[in-house]
Amino acid sequence: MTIDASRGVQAPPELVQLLTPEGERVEHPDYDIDLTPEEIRGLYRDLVLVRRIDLEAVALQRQGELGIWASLLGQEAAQIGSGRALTDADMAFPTYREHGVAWCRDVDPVKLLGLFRGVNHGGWDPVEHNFHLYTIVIGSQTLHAVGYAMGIQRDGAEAAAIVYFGDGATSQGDVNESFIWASVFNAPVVFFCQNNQWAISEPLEKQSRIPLYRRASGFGFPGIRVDGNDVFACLAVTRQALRNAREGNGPTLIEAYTYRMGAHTTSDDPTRYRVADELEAWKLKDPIERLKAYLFKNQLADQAYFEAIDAEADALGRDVRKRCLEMPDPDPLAIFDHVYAHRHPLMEEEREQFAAYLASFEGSEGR
Amino acid sequence: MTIDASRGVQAPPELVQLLTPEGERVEHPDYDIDLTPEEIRGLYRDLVLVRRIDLEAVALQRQGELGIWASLLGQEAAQIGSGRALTDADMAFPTYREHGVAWCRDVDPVKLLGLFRGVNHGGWDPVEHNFHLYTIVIGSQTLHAVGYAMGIQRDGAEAAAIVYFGDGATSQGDVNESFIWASVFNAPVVFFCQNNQWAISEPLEKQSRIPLYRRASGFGFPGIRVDGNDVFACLAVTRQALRNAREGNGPTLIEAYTYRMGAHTTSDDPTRYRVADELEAWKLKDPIERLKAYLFKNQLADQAYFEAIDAEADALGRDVRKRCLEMPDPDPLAIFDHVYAHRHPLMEEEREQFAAYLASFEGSEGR
Amino acid sequence: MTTLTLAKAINEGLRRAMEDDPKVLIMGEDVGKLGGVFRVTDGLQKDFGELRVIDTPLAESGIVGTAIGLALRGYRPVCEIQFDGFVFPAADQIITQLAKMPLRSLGALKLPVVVRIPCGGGIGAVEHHSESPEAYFTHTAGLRVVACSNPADAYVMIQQAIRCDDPVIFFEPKRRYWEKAEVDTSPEAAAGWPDLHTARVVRPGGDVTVLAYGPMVRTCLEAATAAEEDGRSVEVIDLRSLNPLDTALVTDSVRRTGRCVIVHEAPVYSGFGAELAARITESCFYHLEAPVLRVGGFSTPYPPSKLEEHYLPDLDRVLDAVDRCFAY
Amino acid sequence: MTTLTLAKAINEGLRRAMEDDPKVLIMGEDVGKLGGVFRVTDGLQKDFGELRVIDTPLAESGIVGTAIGLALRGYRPVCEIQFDGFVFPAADQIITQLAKMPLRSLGALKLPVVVRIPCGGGIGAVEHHSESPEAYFTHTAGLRVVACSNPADAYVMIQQAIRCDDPVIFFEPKRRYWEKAEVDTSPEAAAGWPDLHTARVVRPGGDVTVLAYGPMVRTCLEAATAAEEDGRSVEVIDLRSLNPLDTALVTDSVRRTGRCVIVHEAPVYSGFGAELAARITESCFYHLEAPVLRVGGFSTPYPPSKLEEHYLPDLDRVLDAVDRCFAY
Ligand SMILES: Cc1ncc(C[n+]2csc(CCOP(=O)(O)OP(=O)(O)O)c2C)c(N)n1
Ligand SMILES: Cc1ncc(C[n+]2csc(CCOP(=O)(O)OP(=O)(O)O)c2C)c(N)n1
Ligand SMILES: [Mg+2]
Ligand SMILES: [Mg+2]
Repeated sequence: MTIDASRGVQAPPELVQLLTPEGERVEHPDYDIDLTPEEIRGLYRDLVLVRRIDLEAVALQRQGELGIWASLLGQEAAQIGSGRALTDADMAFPTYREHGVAWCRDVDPVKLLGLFRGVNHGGWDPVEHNFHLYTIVIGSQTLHAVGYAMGIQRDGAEAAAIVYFGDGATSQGDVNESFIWASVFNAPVVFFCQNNQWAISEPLEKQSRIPLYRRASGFGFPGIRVDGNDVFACLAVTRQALRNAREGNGPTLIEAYTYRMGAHTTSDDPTRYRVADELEAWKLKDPIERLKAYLFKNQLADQAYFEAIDAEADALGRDVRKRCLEMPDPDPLAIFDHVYAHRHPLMEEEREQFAAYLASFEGSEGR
Repeated sequence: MTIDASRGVQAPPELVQLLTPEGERVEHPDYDIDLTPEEIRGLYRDLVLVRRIDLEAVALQRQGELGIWASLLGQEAAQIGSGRALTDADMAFPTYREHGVAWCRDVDPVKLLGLFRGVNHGGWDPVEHNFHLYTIVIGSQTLHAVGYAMGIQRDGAEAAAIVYFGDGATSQGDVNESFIWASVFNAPVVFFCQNNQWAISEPLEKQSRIPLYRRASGFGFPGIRVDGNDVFACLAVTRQALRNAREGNGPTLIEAYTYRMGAHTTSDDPTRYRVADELEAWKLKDPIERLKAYLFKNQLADQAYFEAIDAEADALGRDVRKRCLEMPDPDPLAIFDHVYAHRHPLMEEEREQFAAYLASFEGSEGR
Repeated sequence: MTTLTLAKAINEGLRRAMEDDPKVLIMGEDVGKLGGVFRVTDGLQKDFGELRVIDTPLAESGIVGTAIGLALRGYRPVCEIQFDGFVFPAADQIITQLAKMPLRSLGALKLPVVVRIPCGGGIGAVEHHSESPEAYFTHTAGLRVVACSNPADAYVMIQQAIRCDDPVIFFEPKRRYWEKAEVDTSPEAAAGWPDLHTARVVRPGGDVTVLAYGPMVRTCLEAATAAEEDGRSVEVIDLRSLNPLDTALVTDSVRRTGRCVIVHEAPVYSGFGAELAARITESCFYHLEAPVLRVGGFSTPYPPSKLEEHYLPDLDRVLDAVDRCFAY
Repeated sequence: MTTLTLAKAINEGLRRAMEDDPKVLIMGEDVGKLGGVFRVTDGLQKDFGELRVIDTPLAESGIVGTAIGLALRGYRPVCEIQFDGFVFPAADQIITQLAKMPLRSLGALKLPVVVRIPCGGGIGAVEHHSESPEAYFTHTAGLRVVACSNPADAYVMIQQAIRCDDPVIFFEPKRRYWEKAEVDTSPEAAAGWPDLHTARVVRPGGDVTVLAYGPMVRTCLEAATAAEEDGRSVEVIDLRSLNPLDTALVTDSVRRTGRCVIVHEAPVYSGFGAELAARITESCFYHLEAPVLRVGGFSTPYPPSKLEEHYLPDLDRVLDAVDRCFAY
């Protein structure tokens, strides 16, 4: 019954870490990972590219091209580590911030922008990518993931579901119900909580007085806290949890201990509620810097390599920007599309009326 | 991550027990209780009388005098033990089955019957008795209790709230949210879960795969399992938890391990889903029999005493029955009463119209 | 032809749907061994196993939320909400997820989820067990909302709802569960099934149109019989579908009769009857001899059961409205 | 007189209420240091402390459920729901508890809880941030439902809502938060405050009555100005209270003008406008030259923001309805 005051900088003792902020590889009794240099460079590339996409999106929002953007800055390792742990058959359920996971699922970044630009509410095919739509209502996707996992069970398939949510989300009834369902049905699901220390302006203490990973024990399944800025540890821990799920050993809660380096969204002003020091301290634990240091120290990559990735990132940024600006506005009558799968007379009636109404302006100078 | 298969008869090891089913007083390292013979006899009387009220209600329902009844049979010790732990200043939030707690709060049993007879939705004054109305929507009262406890905190009062709910209720989002609120605000509240092994037809395994008292640990406050058929243990454990709450040490979850000896309600047919053996085994752990044995063995009461209590119970039963049958039907226009505290034109309009409508039948043979 | 109660007709319909399609699942509280508190799922777990008939934890949001997930994996879950008054914990999953996810996916996802809700009063129950929450769902775009009123329809409609690729809120009139009628369960009959979203004239008449659905259909039929004695010819329409609405059938009737009374159990204020009245008035303005009148529960919470006979529209209240209609 | 934005006017009203009564509490997500995402509670935690301005865990059911508990202990909590689309997790606590508990207690309990909901669209937001869920609450007996449309009203109405012993759902038109007007915050002005449940003619006119509330009041006023150029005199009424409704003021107007158009942002189908239309038609049947027409959001989920200008009623859509009204 201790109050967890470890938010902020001090890494709590129970944290699984395989790569220190300084880029040192460390051992953990329960988790290890064996990656080829190629794979490690691949992770580095992922991290850099998703950060670049994110930066571009923030810039686009500042220029009025997006209505809003939820930045993943600082959470790249949590997302790439867990995202790269997935097999094609696994299914991921994101919040609105999982741009890094989307990247791992081959979702075109421009499709993510569509939602924030207001062109649609979700522009990719979740089935094609095994990456569900972004969910904005906090926590509700956790139940979808558990239901999906129950379907996997019924199919006898070799797959698992993973569901992303934030520290704030752990307070929602739905999230806790999803823990119950998963445990009672022993569903093949991994709960991946990115504890980025903040739910908009509310620090973790407003949601829990003990570390979040411990929530799972009350529901009878394992919880584990991983250094969310350590892409190796995130990959190793998530892989293991997914394997357990696929093998019929039920759910795991992973708390990726990380930090929201930016604002909650581009509409937010974090200076109103948090001190600059905190951010400075976390910058020293940057997920990309530590992997870069590791690569460099271990001579797995040289300056030319880093420059090439940066160039690739810049090109990607430019491409994303260009295609974002080219995105056509939806047709007004699209309002009535896809509301129902089958014919619906009211949709037809309102669509016709509206089409006639729009037509009445044609040629006139009005509107 | 073990499946708890302890439902049923075998008392789980972590159970706090001060009185065995055979009526032996046993010691527990953390809990003790010191009661005068007078007090012990008082508890016995409570148990017998509430069981009698309950039996009478079941009979009244069978005779068509109540629409339905939710019997507390088997749960008397949990309710009397916890109910007698309350001070006048404490506030209790019941489900629909807490007739024993109502008794401890001096609520006239006939008022409970009113609800089940369909005369009203709750006929007592919660403020007068510090006993809230029955809540039928599973789990929703847990949040009310926590909010109330936050009010106690703000008042700086020497009091606590206690909230009752069942094993099934632990699956509801609201109940888990109430754990979060209580823990984050360190609210002076005791969560009293009567695990009577069944939620209508669903055994505990459908709600949790580990013992329920362990849920609390995931939220950062203590959980404890008590023998719910042992009135001493229930009293001792609840007292302690209430004291902790009042002293600013925050919430406790108490799981009273007990058994629903009857049907879920008078509308239910438990033979469809549970085996008779289970009931037989639990009968040996009857909360009243064991206290009777204790009283007898320790010469705290004799046959004459037991007979006197039985006679008192019978008289009470007759009185309850009589006053139940005398309960007047509500006036039709009462439909519009108390919906709002202040004037509400729509209520007035509909009331007037309905009064006129009713008047139109007067004298006619219709209706 | 078999004689079935309404509850049994739904049970048979569920069974047929489960036989026809292995992806159909049943889920809810007490739907397994107990067969549901109204026995609507009686015997299904025994015959189809626990993987297809799932006793869930006690949480409605969880029921609907996991049903959505199962649907995303290709299943067709039929959720039971034990009583009308307990649907509200699931409101968020129904309104923000179930109803909106297909549009969110630009049609890539379909959510063939049925949410069965026993509804309405008249059974002498305690609070929350007698409500008619349909208006919350008719106002929620993305859902289809239907209500059955008799065994034959119930048998057919539940199968159609399950086959529908859109989410369907399926209201069952609980006080009619034990009413019996002939049901044609032969496979051949299926060819003649009316569309799920058609209304039906259940009693033709020329003087006034009475619109009802669910439990009130029978009440209105009785009122029509009584009105006949007064020489009034009442046309009773069973709407069957509340969203979408079979507008053509309804407005044709009202244009013919020039008068319309709407009957439902839910509170009148801001209830579904308001939509009917507003819509009909707009379409039939020149044909109406009187304003469309509404008969419903009072605009109060559902009262204790000793008062429900007063609260619920009955034959007399319907006739009274019909009379008022003719006073214009 | 002070010039205040609507957001600031509510902020001042909250502040005044908290000064007047130590039992008034504010609770919600981010209402403390941040002052709410719209800054409506800005500065209140600093001045009244964390015990009175409570940053809650992220769960709307918890917010309303604990507010009920606080009210039972004698407090007067004002809950903020961060955006309209996030009220649904609290639906159960609002509908089955907040609305029904006073009746359940036969009047022994009062629940002076205010639930503030920033509502409506037009701010270019993502899904769930632009909805108008009022009809779910107008249909829920036991609640009072009000909507403010301008700073002066907002300042007064929030204080009246807090003082009301019944639960009040308080809608705030989020796209009007930044609109400014003169507000008389002097204590003396309070004597002249109209009742919380009165509607108001915000622009008198003789040819047609336009009913609106919340964000649409301004739109309708603009439409009325435009209509004047066409020689049409439009009376605009700001309903202010949706339950109860100021029926007398509304029907007096419609009887005078003989025509009525209702405007709201929520989907038309089964929306609150339906109740208005049905009720007005019943009371004013002989006075109506045309059916009551409704202008609202389409009967679809709220669209992505690039489409919202088409979805939301605007000046042209209101004028179009006014024109259609005169075509009868
Ligand atoms: C049900 C609901 N309530 C409120 C909101 C508004 N909201 C959006 S994000 C957010 C904070 C979420 O915090 P957390 O879960 O920690 O995720 P993070 O944004 O930090 O990734 C809130 C309150 C919402 N989207 N859904
Ligand atoms: C929200 C909600 N869903 C469903 C029900 C129907 N129901 C009434 S009691 C009950 C089982 C409750 O089980 P438990 O919590 O163990 O309490 P017990 O009845 O055993 O005391 C159910 C499902 C309800 N009252 N409320
Ligand atoms: Mg967070
Ligand atoms: Mg139980």
